[in-house]
Amino acid sequence: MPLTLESIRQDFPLIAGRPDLVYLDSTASSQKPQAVIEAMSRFYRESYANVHRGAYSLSLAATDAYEQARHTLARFIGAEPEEVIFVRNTTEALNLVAYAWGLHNLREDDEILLTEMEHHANLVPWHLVARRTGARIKAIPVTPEGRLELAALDELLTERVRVVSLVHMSNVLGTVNPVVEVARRAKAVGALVVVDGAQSAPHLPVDVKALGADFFAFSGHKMCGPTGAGVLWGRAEVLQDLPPFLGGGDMILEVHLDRSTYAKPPQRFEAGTPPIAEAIALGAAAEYLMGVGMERVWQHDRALLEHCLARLDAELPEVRTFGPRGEDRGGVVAFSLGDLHAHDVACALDQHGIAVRAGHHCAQPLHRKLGLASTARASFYLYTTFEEVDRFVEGLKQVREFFKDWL
Amino acid sequence: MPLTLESIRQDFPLIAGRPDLVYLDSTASSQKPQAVIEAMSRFYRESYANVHRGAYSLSLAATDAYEQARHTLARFIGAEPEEVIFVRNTTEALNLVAYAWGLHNLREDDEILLTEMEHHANLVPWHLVARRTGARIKAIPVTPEGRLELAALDELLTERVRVVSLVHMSNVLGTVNPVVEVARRAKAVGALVVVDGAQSAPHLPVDVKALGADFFAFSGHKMCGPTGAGVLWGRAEVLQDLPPFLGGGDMILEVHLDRSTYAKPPQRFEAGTPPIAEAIALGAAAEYLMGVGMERVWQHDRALLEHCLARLDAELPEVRTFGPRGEDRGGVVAFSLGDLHAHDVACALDQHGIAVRAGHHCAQPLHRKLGLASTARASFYLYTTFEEVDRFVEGLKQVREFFKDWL
Amino acid sequence: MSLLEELYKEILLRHYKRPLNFGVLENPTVRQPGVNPSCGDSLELELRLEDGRIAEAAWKGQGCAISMASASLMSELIKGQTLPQALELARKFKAMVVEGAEPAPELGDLRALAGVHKLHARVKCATLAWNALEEALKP
Amino acid sequence: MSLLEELYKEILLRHYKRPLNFGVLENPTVRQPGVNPSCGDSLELELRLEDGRIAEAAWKGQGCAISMASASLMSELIKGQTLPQALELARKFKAMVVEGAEPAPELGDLRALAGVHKLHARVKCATLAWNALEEALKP
Ligand SMILES: Cc1ncc(COP(=O)(O)O)c(C=O)c1O
Ligand SMILES: Cc1ncc(COP(=O)(O)O)c(C=O)c1O
Repeated sequence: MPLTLESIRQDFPLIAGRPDLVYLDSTASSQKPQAVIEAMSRFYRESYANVHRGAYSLSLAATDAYEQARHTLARFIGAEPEEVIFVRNTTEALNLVAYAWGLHNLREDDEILLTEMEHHANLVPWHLVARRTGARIKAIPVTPEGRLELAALDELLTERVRVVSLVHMSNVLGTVNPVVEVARRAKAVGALVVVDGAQSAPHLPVDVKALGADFFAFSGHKMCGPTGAGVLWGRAEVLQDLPPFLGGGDMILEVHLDRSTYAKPPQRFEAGTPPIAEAIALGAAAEYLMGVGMERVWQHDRALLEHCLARLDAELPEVRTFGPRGEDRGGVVAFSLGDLHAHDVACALDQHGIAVRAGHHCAQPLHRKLGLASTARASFYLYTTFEEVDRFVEGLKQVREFFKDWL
Repeated sequence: MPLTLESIRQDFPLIAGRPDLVYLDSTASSQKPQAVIEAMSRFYRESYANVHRGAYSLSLAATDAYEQARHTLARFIGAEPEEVIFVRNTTEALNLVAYAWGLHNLREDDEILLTEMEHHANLVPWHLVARRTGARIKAIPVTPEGRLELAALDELLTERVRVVSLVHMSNVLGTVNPVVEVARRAKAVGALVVVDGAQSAPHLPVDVKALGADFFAFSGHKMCGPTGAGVLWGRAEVLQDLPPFLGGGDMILEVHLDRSTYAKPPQRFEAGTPPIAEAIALGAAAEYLMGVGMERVWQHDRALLEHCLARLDAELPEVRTFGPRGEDRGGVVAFSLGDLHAHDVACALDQHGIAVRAGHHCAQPLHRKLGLASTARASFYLYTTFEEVDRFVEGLKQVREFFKDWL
Repeated sequence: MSLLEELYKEILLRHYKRPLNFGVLENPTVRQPGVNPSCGDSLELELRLEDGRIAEAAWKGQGCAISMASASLMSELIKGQTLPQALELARKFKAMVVEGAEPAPELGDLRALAGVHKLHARVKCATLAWNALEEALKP
Repeated sequence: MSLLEELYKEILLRHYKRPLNFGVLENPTVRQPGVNPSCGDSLELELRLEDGRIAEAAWKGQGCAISMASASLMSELIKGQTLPQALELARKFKAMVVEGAEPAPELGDLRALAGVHKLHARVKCATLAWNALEEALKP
């Protein structure tokens, strides 16, 4: 049976079971296919035990399943299994880098280069580390079209820059940044390159080796996986010398009362009982996405986006959308309707069964730049249909009508 | 229908479905009741969305369920909901305290007081923080019976001690430490009191207010909950002034490119998308345990322990057990068989379908004190039967027979 | 009447378009910021307290229709009230929108916001100004 | 024959009770610790390399029957081998216990450990000494 959009929708119980609902918030978190939900329940029902340290069969089987998931995730992003560290989410992954690498390597007046379109997850960890080390934060500006101002790089990329950390695909603008080029230039001044892949890993084919970065972080829950598990990929040579972040069981070699030595990567960075069932289910999610094909996921997002933008442009002049127009843009539509506040709009859409997010989407600096406290945001994924995009556009028209005196 | 041991066993699919298996490793991680597995699957199938920041009904329902779980966990340990921080596990909880409180408050020559029976999760985070701050680590000794040497406290509890962090119930010895007394004396010198409740929360009634501690950490997966979620409880007054640990979305008030301000507890300590489904399922686990009654869980563990120790003492003189004999001991039996190595013993027991753990159980310093590199460990929980304990004892006899030339 | 119509009434539109007491005071005795971290909306409330009463109130900020209208109506209602009276109004307003309690007559036009209770997502919008008020009046 | 009997053979018992080359060398040229972090077992391997050969080997440590017997047998087998030969033995031993490959005749008595492959949990025990050897011979 060929994979059709309808068959994909049938794979997602919440999507299939709620024809009334138009779920347009996959950028915040995606729905889950039955294969993922079932991988998790089956593990608990049939073969659950803690991993590692177990001398009995059940625990070994659990360990195998957990390590198998690491292999799957490595395959998903073109990495080696030893380079895959299971964490809770993108946020923890970026904190791991900021703390473990940053506290160890940053000195006063060193520079941390971010961008104006970063998610708070790629800002706040650096603030915390900058305050402890005296390092300074700079940011690559965003153009009015919603792209990185690469021309500014020459001036920004001084020898003082020790780390460049940037988002691969913006969760507000949808922009896919030219990471390869930024990484190449950052490497030329000897900077570490960290990529926030929270939106790219779920939505487009990623090959971490080709990116030229040192770290790549993403969350399982945005890519059909469960909450509670994400991945930090680190280049083997960088992980080799990276000091630990969290301390505890399983990340050690020898522990004394007052000192300890640490295991090799990736164990060095997985302290305590990991999210075992979550990692296994995330493996199932990666398998599911590879089954569909990431290129196909990306093309589907792109097609929905173009359809949506075309209709909005043509039929709703009161709607302003943000983000670049072009191939370098994924299926995210942040928008505003006249001067109406995003909350009012999203709430009204919700009354029509259309779920969009409203707020700063954890990107306050970007919103400040856009001159807005918040935007509404519709986002698409492999289970989104053109008909749903149409319902969204029609819904927006009704909202416009409802609020006509307010506009 | 009264709750019988048989009905409890029927609640656990893996236990009910594997009559061949004698699962004696609940101290490493417990099995899960169907109610917990189903709470998680149902959430994904019927009402999944990201929490917070959502202006639509589905996200609000998810947020409500997540916050409801916080209330349930608060009730489980006698705390206020605002004092309950969802983390991955005990390990992360203790790292949170060590980093957020420790990096901020510890100075050179300050002292951190631990005990000789700590799990690595309560050692390594302090090592990391001690190295950064210049603070020093000391430990309360363990007596030959396996209890804390309280007599040493007078000398150890100097004015230099800024924090006392100790395990509530040892995962090797089963000892339930007199936390109330230690906390009272630690408070008298102005020290912060941190309790590792990884084993106590699952196995005995806990009332954090009565303990007199400032922090209490535990893991969901050891108390019938899923992997990927645990709790750090912090006294409201302490949390109020505690700087953040992980930075990112949802823990902030205002974010600028180079600085940020932080939300109130508990949000301040929950950066990024939390383990939503896991927290909800952990709520179901806490409800399940409260339904059975924690006092009953404890008494059941105790009865199994006494039965086990009595038979081992009487019938297997070659077996040496560790840990105190008395009311202050839970259902954990670490043991050795002659000079045989724990791995050989556990592996042989596994051939009889008996799952026990072998190793240092993440307590290398304690094992060094016991003069052993490793022990085997059988541990009990609410679904363990007397018959299983008997099968364990009989299994051990067969292992003794098999290895008679090796002993 | 739909939930939406129940909520977005004429009276709110008026306050949204022409908010009352929008701006700053000449000599405030208290200045209190308020933030709704979930959407980033923020406002700043200024009060001049005299003889245990709120002599003047003003506010500034940006937000959704609900939060702006709520702030506008609140600023008008609390003027002239004693501190205990103002706090009692806050309690009653919150009871209405958070718990769905019967709207108290003293809330006047603010009763138009009773529908917020059913639109759960908006509770934080409606209470933004009131939370700032409670903070401002903390001893 | 049970898996257990297949593994715990007479030959292992002999090496467990009386390990060969247990101790330290007078003048080792390499000293390499090895740890199995999952159980805490550790050993220290000492080698004297001469003219590209392992002239002498000794080890010390504590561990389970499998890891002790494996270390004892290995220390005996590698004596006199060139470095490439020793590494090739390591490869063959690991192929046998990790992947379940047919035991190579060169492994001699170490073939008694073939059963480890089926007792998965013990692979790390059996390879403890061999991992240390590979580390020690790294260029
Ligand atoms: C006493 C004690 N502390 C801490 C831990 C660590 O728990 P986790 O691995 O869930 O973080 C454990 C369990 O392994 C434990 O038994
Ligand atoms: C670009 C980007 N970075 C980071 C994050 C944080 O992800 P998480 O909340 O899973 O840690 C998100 C999602 O919210 C995101 O869109």
